[in-house]
This record gives sequence, C-alpha cells and structure tokens, in this order.
Amino acid sequence: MSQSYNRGLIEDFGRWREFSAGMWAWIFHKFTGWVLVGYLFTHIAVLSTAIPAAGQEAAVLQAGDDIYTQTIVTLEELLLVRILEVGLLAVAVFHILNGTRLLLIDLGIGLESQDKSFYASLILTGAITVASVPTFIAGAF
Amino acid sequence: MSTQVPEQQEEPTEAAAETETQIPSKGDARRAEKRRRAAERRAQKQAEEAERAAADEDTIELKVFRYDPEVEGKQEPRFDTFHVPFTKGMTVLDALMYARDTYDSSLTFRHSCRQAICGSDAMFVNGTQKLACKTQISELQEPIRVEPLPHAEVTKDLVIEMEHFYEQMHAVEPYFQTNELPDGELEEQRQSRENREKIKMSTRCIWCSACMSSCNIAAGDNEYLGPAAINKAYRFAMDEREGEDIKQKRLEIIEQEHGVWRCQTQFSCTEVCPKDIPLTEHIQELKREAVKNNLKFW
Amino acid sequence: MYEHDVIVVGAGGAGLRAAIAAQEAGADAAIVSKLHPVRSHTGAAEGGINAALREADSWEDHAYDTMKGSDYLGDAPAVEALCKGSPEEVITLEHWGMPFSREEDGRVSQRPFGGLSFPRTTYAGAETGHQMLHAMYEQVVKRGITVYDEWHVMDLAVTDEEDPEDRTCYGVVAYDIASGEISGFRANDGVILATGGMGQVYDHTTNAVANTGDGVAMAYRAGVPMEDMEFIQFHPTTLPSTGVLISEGVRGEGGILYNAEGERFMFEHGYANNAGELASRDVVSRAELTEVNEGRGIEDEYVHLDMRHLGEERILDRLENILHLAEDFEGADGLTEPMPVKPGQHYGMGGVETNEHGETCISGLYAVGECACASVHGANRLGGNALPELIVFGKLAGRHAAGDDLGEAEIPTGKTGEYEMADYEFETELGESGGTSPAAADGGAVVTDPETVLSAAVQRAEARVEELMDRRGRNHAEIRSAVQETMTQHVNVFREESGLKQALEDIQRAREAYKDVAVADPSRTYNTDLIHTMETRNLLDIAEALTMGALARKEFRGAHWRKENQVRDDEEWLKHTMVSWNDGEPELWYKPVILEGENKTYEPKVRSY
Amino acid sequence: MAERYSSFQQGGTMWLLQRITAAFLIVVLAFHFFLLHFVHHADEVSFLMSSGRMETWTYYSLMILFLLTATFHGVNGVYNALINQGLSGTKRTVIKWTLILASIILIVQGFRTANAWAGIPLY
Ligand SMILES: Cc1cc2nc3c(=O)[nH]c(=O)nc-3n(C[C@H](O)[C@H](O)[C@H](O)COP(=O)(O)OP(=O)(O)OC[C@H]3O[C@@H](n4cnc5c(N)ncnc54)[C@H](O)[C@@H]3O)c2cc1C
Ligand code: HEM
Ligand code: SF4
Ligand code: F3S
Ligand code: FES
Repeated sequence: MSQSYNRGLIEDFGRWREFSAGMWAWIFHKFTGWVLVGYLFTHIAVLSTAIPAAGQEAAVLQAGDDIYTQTIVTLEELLLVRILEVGLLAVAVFHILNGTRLLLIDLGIGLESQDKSFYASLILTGAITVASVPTFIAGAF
Repeated sequence: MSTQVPEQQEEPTEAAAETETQIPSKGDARRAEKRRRAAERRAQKQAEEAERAAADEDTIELKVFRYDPEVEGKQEPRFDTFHVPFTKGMTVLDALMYARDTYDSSLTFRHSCRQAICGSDAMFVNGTQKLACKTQISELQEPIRVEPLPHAEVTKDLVIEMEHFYEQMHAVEPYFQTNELPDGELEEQRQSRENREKIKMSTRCIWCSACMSSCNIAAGDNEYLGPAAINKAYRFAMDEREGEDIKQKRLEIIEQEHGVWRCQTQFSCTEVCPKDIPLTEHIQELKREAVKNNLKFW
Repeated sequence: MYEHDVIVVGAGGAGLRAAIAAQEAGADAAIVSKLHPVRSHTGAAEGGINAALREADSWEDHAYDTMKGSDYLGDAPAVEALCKGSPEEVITLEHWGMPFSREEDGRVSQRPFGGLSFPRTTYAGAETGHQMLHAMYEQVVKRGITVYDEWHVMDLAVTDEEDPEDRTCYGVVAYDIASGEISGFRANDGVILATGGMGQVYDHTTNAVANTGDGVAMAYRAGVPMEDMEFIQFHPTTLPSTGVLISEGVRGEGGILYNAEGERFMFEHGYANNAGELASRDVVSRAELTEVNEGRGIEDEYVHLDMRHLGEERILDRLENILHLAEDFEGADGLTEPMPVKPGQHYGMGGVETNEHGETCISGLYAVGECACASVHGANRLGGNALPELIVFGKLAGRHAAGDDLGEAEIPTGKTGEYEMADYEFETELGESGGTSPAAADGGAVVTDPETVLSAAVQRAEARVEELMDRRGRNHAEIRSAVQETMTQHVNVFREESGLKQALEDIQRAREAYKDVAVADPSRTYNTDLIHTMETRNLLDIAEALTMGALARKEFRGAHWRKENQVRDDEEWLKHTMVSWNDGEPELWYKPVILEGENKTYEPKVRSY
Repeated sequence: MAERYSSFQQGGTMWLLQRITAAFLIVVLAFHFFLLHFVHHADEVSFLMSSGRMETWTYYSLMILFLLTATFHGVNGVYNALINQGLSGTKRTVIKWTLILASIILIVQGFRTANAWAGIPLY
C-alpha cells in the first residue's frame, strides 16, 4: 500500500522476524513451489535431448553414447548437480509435506495444531533429506 | 533519551525563518511560538521524568511511534521514549494514557471503552497486532515498542485510516436478510441452539482490524475482503434463519475475485484476533461450502 | 454545511434506533457521532434487555417493578411506554437477526435479574449490548443511512428567545476530528441527542472514556433543564485499576466478598443478613466502602470477590468471560486467587429532561438513551432496563422527529407544567461567574432565521477552537482529574453535606482554572487534545448540576444516600430535581413526579426485596 | 463453459483443481523420485532404460498425467501467487497468456520426449 512517507520496513518483509508459523509456512511453500516449477521446465528441457537421441543408431544407443545418455551422465558427474539434487529433494519433500498439511487444513482437519504440523513438516523434511544424502552422492566421486 | 531532541533545537530557527519569508497570520506566529514553548517544556519535563525514572526501579520504558503530517518535526516519523511508573494490572493503554496526560498531550491514539469491546485501540505492540487495553504490560518485554497497525495509512501517531477496512466490511452485505419472518407481530423467528452456537464466535467481532493488518495477502492485494469481512459473511451465511436463496447470494459474494480464494491459510489473523474468533477455520469452511455448492450445479 | 431532515447526534443503541425509525417514517436521517457507531459504549452492556415477552408475564408487571425500583421517582407515562414498547422492540431486533441466546424450542432465552418479578431479561450471552449495537448498525448500513463518524458535535444551533420553551433547534455544529473542519449540520425536522452516559465525571467508572455527557451539557447550555442528575448508580464489583465491570453473575453463581481480614462482611458485619452478597447494588456498594473506610479494605482500596470455591468446571462453564476480564484487565487469575473489586460509577439515572416521546422543551430538539431523562429510572435503575430504553424511546423520538403523530404527551417539559423554585442557598458561587460562555441565549435581538442561527453557531465554534488552540495555558487533564477526584471522594456512594459543599467549591475552582485552559497540540489533524478539552467543559457543567441536586436533596432515595437524612421523605421529596442554565448561572427547581399510569396509580411503598 | 449456467466461479474451480492435482501429485511425485533416485540411481539413467519404461502404456500414461497435472499445478500456483500480490489489469492478462503459452510449450515438449522414448513416431 502506498504511503505518503516512509514507514521503514513496517509495510513489507522487513517484519519477517515477527512472522508466525503460518506465515513462514506460506513463504516456504511459495518458495518451494516456485523452485519446483522452475525445475519442471528445466527438467523437460534436459529430457528433450531424448528426441534427437531417438533418431540415432541402435548401436549408439546400446553403447550409451547417444546424446541423451551422455547429457545425463555428464550432468551427474558434476558434484554441484548432485548437491542441487539433494536441495531439490528437500524442496520437494517440504512441498509435499506442507502441501499435505495444507490439504488437511482445507478439509478443516487439525486447524488448532497448524503450527505444530508446520514444525513437523520442517523436521521431517530435514530428516528425510539428511537420510538420503548417501544415496544421492553415491558414485559421484 | 528520545530521538526528537535535535529536532527541537532546530525548531525555533525554522519558525523564525518562516516569519521572514512569508507573512504569516498572527495566529500562525502565535502557534509557532507556542509550539516551540510546548516542545521546550516537554523536553524539560521528559528529561526530569527520565532522571526520576532512572532512579526508580518500577518504571517501564515505552517507545512510541510519532507522526503528524502538519506539525514540523513530526512529519518525519520518529519514535519517542516515555517512562511510565508501573502499577499492578497496568495495560499498554493505561501506560499510553499516562504518558499523554503527564508528558505530552499531543500523543494521539484511539480508545474508548478500556475493556476490549469497542475495538478502537488495535496497535502494533512489540511486533504483533494487539488491543492496547487488553495487553498487560507485565507480559511484555521492555522497551515496549508501540506502532500504528501495519498495512494502513497513518493519520497521526497511532491513529490509522480505517475507511478501507470499513469499506471491506460493508462489501459483504453485512446485514441480516431473510424471507422467512413469522406471521405474528410478536412472534420470534426461531433458531436452534446448535445454530446459534455455530455462529456465536463469528458474532464477536469488534471491527478492530487487527486481523486485516496481520494478513500478508491483505497487504499485497488491497482489494482482498480480508478475514474480518469474510467472517462477517460467515456469520450470516451460516445462520439458518436466512434461508437457502440468500445463502446462495452470500456464497457468490465471498467467491468473488478478491474473496475467499485469496486466503492462503496463514493463520496470523486467527492468532491476533483479540476476540479469539477462529477466522481461518471460518474462511476454510466457506471455501468448502462454496465448492460443495458449486459441485451441486455441475 | 450539511443538510438533512433529522440529525441524530450519537450512534449508540439509542441513536441508531432513532435514525432507523426516522428513516422508516420517510425522513432523510443522518447520524453524527464522535466515535464510529460500533465503538459506542452500548457495546459494553453485558446482562440483557428487559421485555415482557411471555404469556405468563405482562408489561404491567414490568412497569410495576420499574416504578418500585425507581423508588417512585419514575414518571408513570414514561415507564409504561417503556414496558409496553419493549416486547415489540426486542422482537424487532430479533427479526433484524440479533443473535440472542436460545431455548431448546428455538425461542429467545430470558433470565432473572435483580428487582424483577419475572425472568424477563432477554440476553445474548454476556455480550447483549455488543450484539444489539452491531445488529442495529447493520440495519443502518442496509438502509444506507448517512453516518458522519468521528465528528464531534460541539454545540446546538438554537434560537435565542427569552424562554427556553419558545426556542427552536435548527441543527448542530460539529468538528471533524480527522481534518479539523468545523461545519454546520442543518436539521429540517429535528435534532435527536443520543450521546450516552457521563461516567467520566468520576475517575472510577465502568463507562467509556468517550462518555462525557456532551449531549446533556449541550442541551443544558441551550436552555433545556437537566433532570435528577444526583442519582448515580454505583456498581459494587468493578476492577480497581480500570473500572471494568465484573458482572453480577459472579455473585449470582455464589461468589463471596471478603475484606482484608478474611471476613465475609456482608453477613459478619450485618449489612445484609438475608441476601448477603446478593443484596441490591447500592447496598453492596455501601458495604464495601464502609469496610474500606473502616480500615478493613485491601491496600485501603478494595475488597476481594472470591469464586474459587465454585470449582474450575462451573467457572469455565458459566463465567468464562469473567476469567478473561480479570486476567486481561487486572492481571488476576480468578481460578487461583480472589479478584479485587470496588464500587464504580455505572449509570446516570438523570439527564436531559424529555417527555415520553423524547421531546425536550425546545422545539425540534429531542434526547434519548442514557443522556435523556424521560424519566423511567427515577432514583435507581433496574439492571436490564437501559437497553430497552434505548430502543423504545429511540424509535419514538425518531418517528416523532420525522413527523409521525404520536398523540399528546403527558409529561410536561420545561417550565410549562407545575413547578416550584428551590429555596436552597448555595454558599459557593456557581456557573460561569465571568459569563464568557457563548450559550445559546446571549441576549440581543432574537434571531429566528435557521441559516443565521446556524452560521452564528458555527462562527462561535470556530472562534472557540481558535481561542483554545492559540492561547497558552494549562492542560485540561489536570482540571479533568481534579473534578473526577473530588466527585469520587465527595459525591460518591456516601454523601454528606460538608463533602458535597467541598465538591462544589472544588468544581468552582476547576471552572476558574478552565478559563485559561489551552490546547498544546498545534495540529488540526486528529487533535484529541482539543476534543478532550472541549469534553472537560461538559464534565464541569454536569458535575456541578449533579452536586447541586445532591446537596439540596435531603433524603435517602434509591441511589442517593445522605448521611444526615437516612430516610425517604415522600412528603417533601417526591419530585424531580431540575437544574437550568440561566445565562451562565445554574438555577435549581423542582417538578412533581407523575405516578398516575394508564390504568392505575403507583402508590409509593417501602422498597424492600 | 459451465459457469455460464451456474454460479460456479473461476476462482473456485481453480482452487479445487489445485487441491485435486496436489493430492494426485503427492503420490506420483513420491513415486517418481523414489523410482529415479533410489531404485535406479540417477547416474545410471540411460536412453534405453527410460525407453524401456515408457514402452509400457501404463507408465507412459502415468507420466503424461504427471506432466499435465504438474504443469497445471505449478503454473496455476505461480499465477495465483502473483494475483495474491495484487497483479491486475493488462499486466495480468499478459502474464496469464504468457503462462498459458509456456505451459503449452512445456506440455508439447514433454509429449514429444515421451513419444521419443516410447517409440511413438509422433515427435
Ligand atoms: C459495563 C456496562 C454494562 C451495562 N450493562 C447493561 C445491561 O446489561 N442492561 C442494560 O439494560 N443496560 C446496561 N448498561 C447500560 C447501557 O448499556 C447504557 O446505558 C446504554 O448502552 C447507553 O446507550 P446510548 O445509546 O444512550 O449511549 P452510547 O452507547 O454510550 O452512545 C453514545 C454515542 O454518542 C456519541 N457521542 C457522544 N458525545 C458526542 C458528541 N459530542 N458528538 C458526537 N457524538 C457524540 C458517541 O460517539 C456514541 O456513539 C450497561 C452499561 C455499562 C457501562
Ligand atoms: C507432490 C505433491 C504436491 C503437493 C501436495 C502440493 C500442494 C500444493 C498446494 C496445496 C498448493 C496450494 C497452496 C495454496 O494455494 O494455498 C501448492 C502450490 C504450489 N505448488 Fe504444489 N504441490 C505438490 C507438487 C508440486 C509440484 C510438482 C510443483 C511444480 C511443478 C508444484 C508447484 C507449486 C507452486 C508453484 C505453487 C504455488 C505456490 C505459491 O503460492 O506461490 N507443486 N502446492
Ligand atoms: S475478526 Fe478479530 S481481529 Fe478481526 S476485526 Fe474482528 S475482532 Fe478484530
Ligand atoms: S492471515 Fe490471511 S491468508 Fe487467510 S488465514 Fe488469515 S486471511
Ligand atoms: S479501548 Fe475499547 S477495545 Fe480497547
């Protein structure tokens, strides 16, 4: 909202310190949602290399030398990509868990413990992410 | 002690400059003079009080947002510090009134009932929307920071422009409508206990606008009806006495572009509501009600 | 300038009802209020609305109870209008959707209340006033009635004939709090005052900060007498630090009052051996104060109201609201400790003199609600009788102002009926000895042209504001608190001659001080300093008239207790106290009480329960 | 469209679809992640393996549904978020069509990819 003078950060996200659980959940959900769409687009872009690959010789495909397989393999060799993948997992897991929380809230379930369920989503996300790190990193070195 | 001190020193010169350049009316000159004296007196009084306060354990420190669009030195928002002697059971409103009546009579805020029913004194206290009269000082961390409600135009000091909030409240046809009045003159239109119980909480709203101020969505989308107005719609939509066709109309109102679908279940409205109205729950129930209703037509 | 047919000043229950009625009768009605309607103090009412709704009940019984409760100082035509009108009005509210509490069969619930012979107090939880205020405001929104909110009405625009009874009111002058604009509001058909109570005359009150009796003082300065001002109801259980009301329900459920020594003083000190804590409000208030005065108060100020023995379950079930109030406003946990309580000002029985249609002696000027005195409460108001007063008389006044014919009124107003001048000699000088006040009657040629009357009033108001803003002087807050303190000390539950005289002196001193009151805040934007300064002036007028009446009335009737005169004296005092503002000087006179009702005469009986 | 004949409002439909797709995505996304990171590690992915999976029509249709719902859910989510921040007027129309266009491209591209694997000549 426009102000005739500057009230400092009162009006915007400068108040983040005073945000409550529900607001954080909203922020995180938004953030993770955006990351996921962003990923969806890039993901399809990368996978599209399968289109030219489909035209290549059967032998090349057999050997895994096709452009699609090569792209994936190259990417997977990068440590950065592995780390990003862990991040993606975290993002997806949070979005799923909090999304489930939101779905329940939409059904009118657990409104009183909405803050607890948010914290639970956070903790669970952390736990799942950490637990899956080995799987993700495997073979990267 | 207070951020206003340097400005006060400037004020006399400013007033003098004014006299030279434009020819002010006698009243203006007197007012300027008076302002200067008032400022001096206030500074002195505050200094004395602060000294006394420093010596006294049982004093609380209040940092209050100040702004006045037409008073020099207040056009730039600032925080003033007041020291108020603590008494048992003291509320933020009591402290503000004390500060006003003792130190600075221009300290401005709305208040009336002092008992959490008139809804005039919702403020931003230590970072949350609170009713000043219902907030015990003893539960707060010092210094206590008091600001006008966020996401609203400030009129002066702690007073905000309420017009927008009232408009949103009025936008949901906030009045009882029914086609089913009984025939007899003195016959009441019956309502079941369960139904009254269902709408009970929603009828407690005191129009303080704390919820609206706390909602990020309302801040982003100025036309969003907001939790209070939707709750008002709920109060009528769920009232069995209104009848089916009117309920249809009510659902259409809350389903509009800036209606219930805007709510992102942030819950902050529910958390700040001084009347403990389960706002999010009501909004969610209306969403489901709307969906159910729509599916019927499909 | 703004122009409407009917201008209603105040947007509490009374004002809203009046505006709706005027509009329904075909007038273009507008409301001017210093608070937004939903902020009005009607919202604070908890208990309920008395109405004879059931077959087993009758309006006649309600009228009888009310007359008895009033200690026979109510005027029967008004009391009967109240009791007859209440059921219809309550049902109207119900049809407007007001969420009353319900019985199993879906009808509205009623509960017993002090002084009533039938449980006829219709309620909506412990928030009846809130629900009523909002239901009515919703109707105002629905009907599109214009509301000028946060406009402080400063004065009335009244012609200046010699006798108040010949004057006419053409509108009001109001100050826009947000912008500082002063404007006239022309009323073609009538002005209805509905400005509510005057609790701020005391420093400890259940009333809102905005309850400064503005309407009473404005009408007074325009020539309308104040009636029965000395009758003030004190509620025995209010929280000491704020005056927030702790409902009678606590004692009703079995709450007990203790003094500092842990004695159940209502019994142990013999204040009420039968009813104990449940004795009437005035009795309990006096008992509490006696304890404190005799050194058995806690912190020399209050007593304890204990409900712990009721058990958590019962408390949570029936008195949950009280737990919140004690916690939020006193920091006391009613479940684990006794709650501090002391008597506090609660209701002013007196006010602007009107007849049973809400008309004052000035033509075109009406008053309804707590600011008016029709008189239905006489010397003591029954709980649950104020809210029906708002809707019944609000509607009548609204209709009358809009031109509906309500027949001839039976209560005479002003000095038109029988009356007698007081022969009491006040030792203190009263009123505005300097005579600086621009009251309506300021001599000179009689002006009757509405436009001129209004613009003259606007000019006076502008000059007044300029003066207050420009000069230097003292702050109103000290003056206000000086008045509040002396009133609380001397014109409280206990009244004795010397104290009352002292109060009059203090008030006079405050008046002197007020002559050089000044507003420190130089801003025209939302200047509450200015508003409060103007209100303080009204408090002075009211405190003075109140104390004058109390000093002169040498008897003990209803809420008015006199140390020197411990009995009700029907021979001498079965009459209304009237105080008129006569060119800057208050004048005390009396008019008889009307005890003849429609079908019967209410013979004074001993008031015992 | 249906809303011409009923009070069914755009907002409500979209809201409901967002929830329904979310519910569907919980299952599919979890499955997808599990399959491609835990059962088969990402670095073992090759064209032929993908191809092998895609040739089963159930898997193929599941993935197409996955694509459609995720696109709808994601893009509608973004659009909603923007509206919540007060997006309106022409800007809003422009963004709306941009998003729709992007979704179409995404879906077309996804279809082609899937077809490439499945050996359906339509790519
Ligand atoms: C705590 C409490 C509990 C109560 N409980 C009960 C109960 O249970 N039952 C019962 O019957 N009664 C009860 N009463 C009494 C009853 O509530 C009041 O007498 C009644 O509500 C007064 O209504 P009103 O409309 O006259 O005034 P208010 O509601 O006080 O309204 C006054 C209006 O006038 C306006 N106003 C004032 N001055 C000016 C001005 N200068 N210019 C413009 N506008 C002005 C204000 O803005 C306000 O809108 C209770 C009172 C209190 C304090
Ligand atoms: C797997 C299960 C998923 C669940 C349970 C889920 C749940 C939800 C829910 C309920 C919302 C609506 C929030 C609201 O409107 O209040 C939402 C928003 C969103 N989702 Fe998902 N989602 C899931 C997967 C995805 C995927 C795969 C994507 C990416 C393509 C995605 C992107 C988004 C985006 C962008 C938003 C909008 C966020 C915002 O408000 O800014 N989601 N999700
Ligand atoms: S819903 Fe609660 S927070 Fe919102 S205006 Fe009403 S009382 Fe205030
Ligand atoms: S804070 Fe706002 S987003 Fe919804 S739950 Fe409350 S209205
Ligand atoms: S002063 Fe009325 S709600 Fe706080």
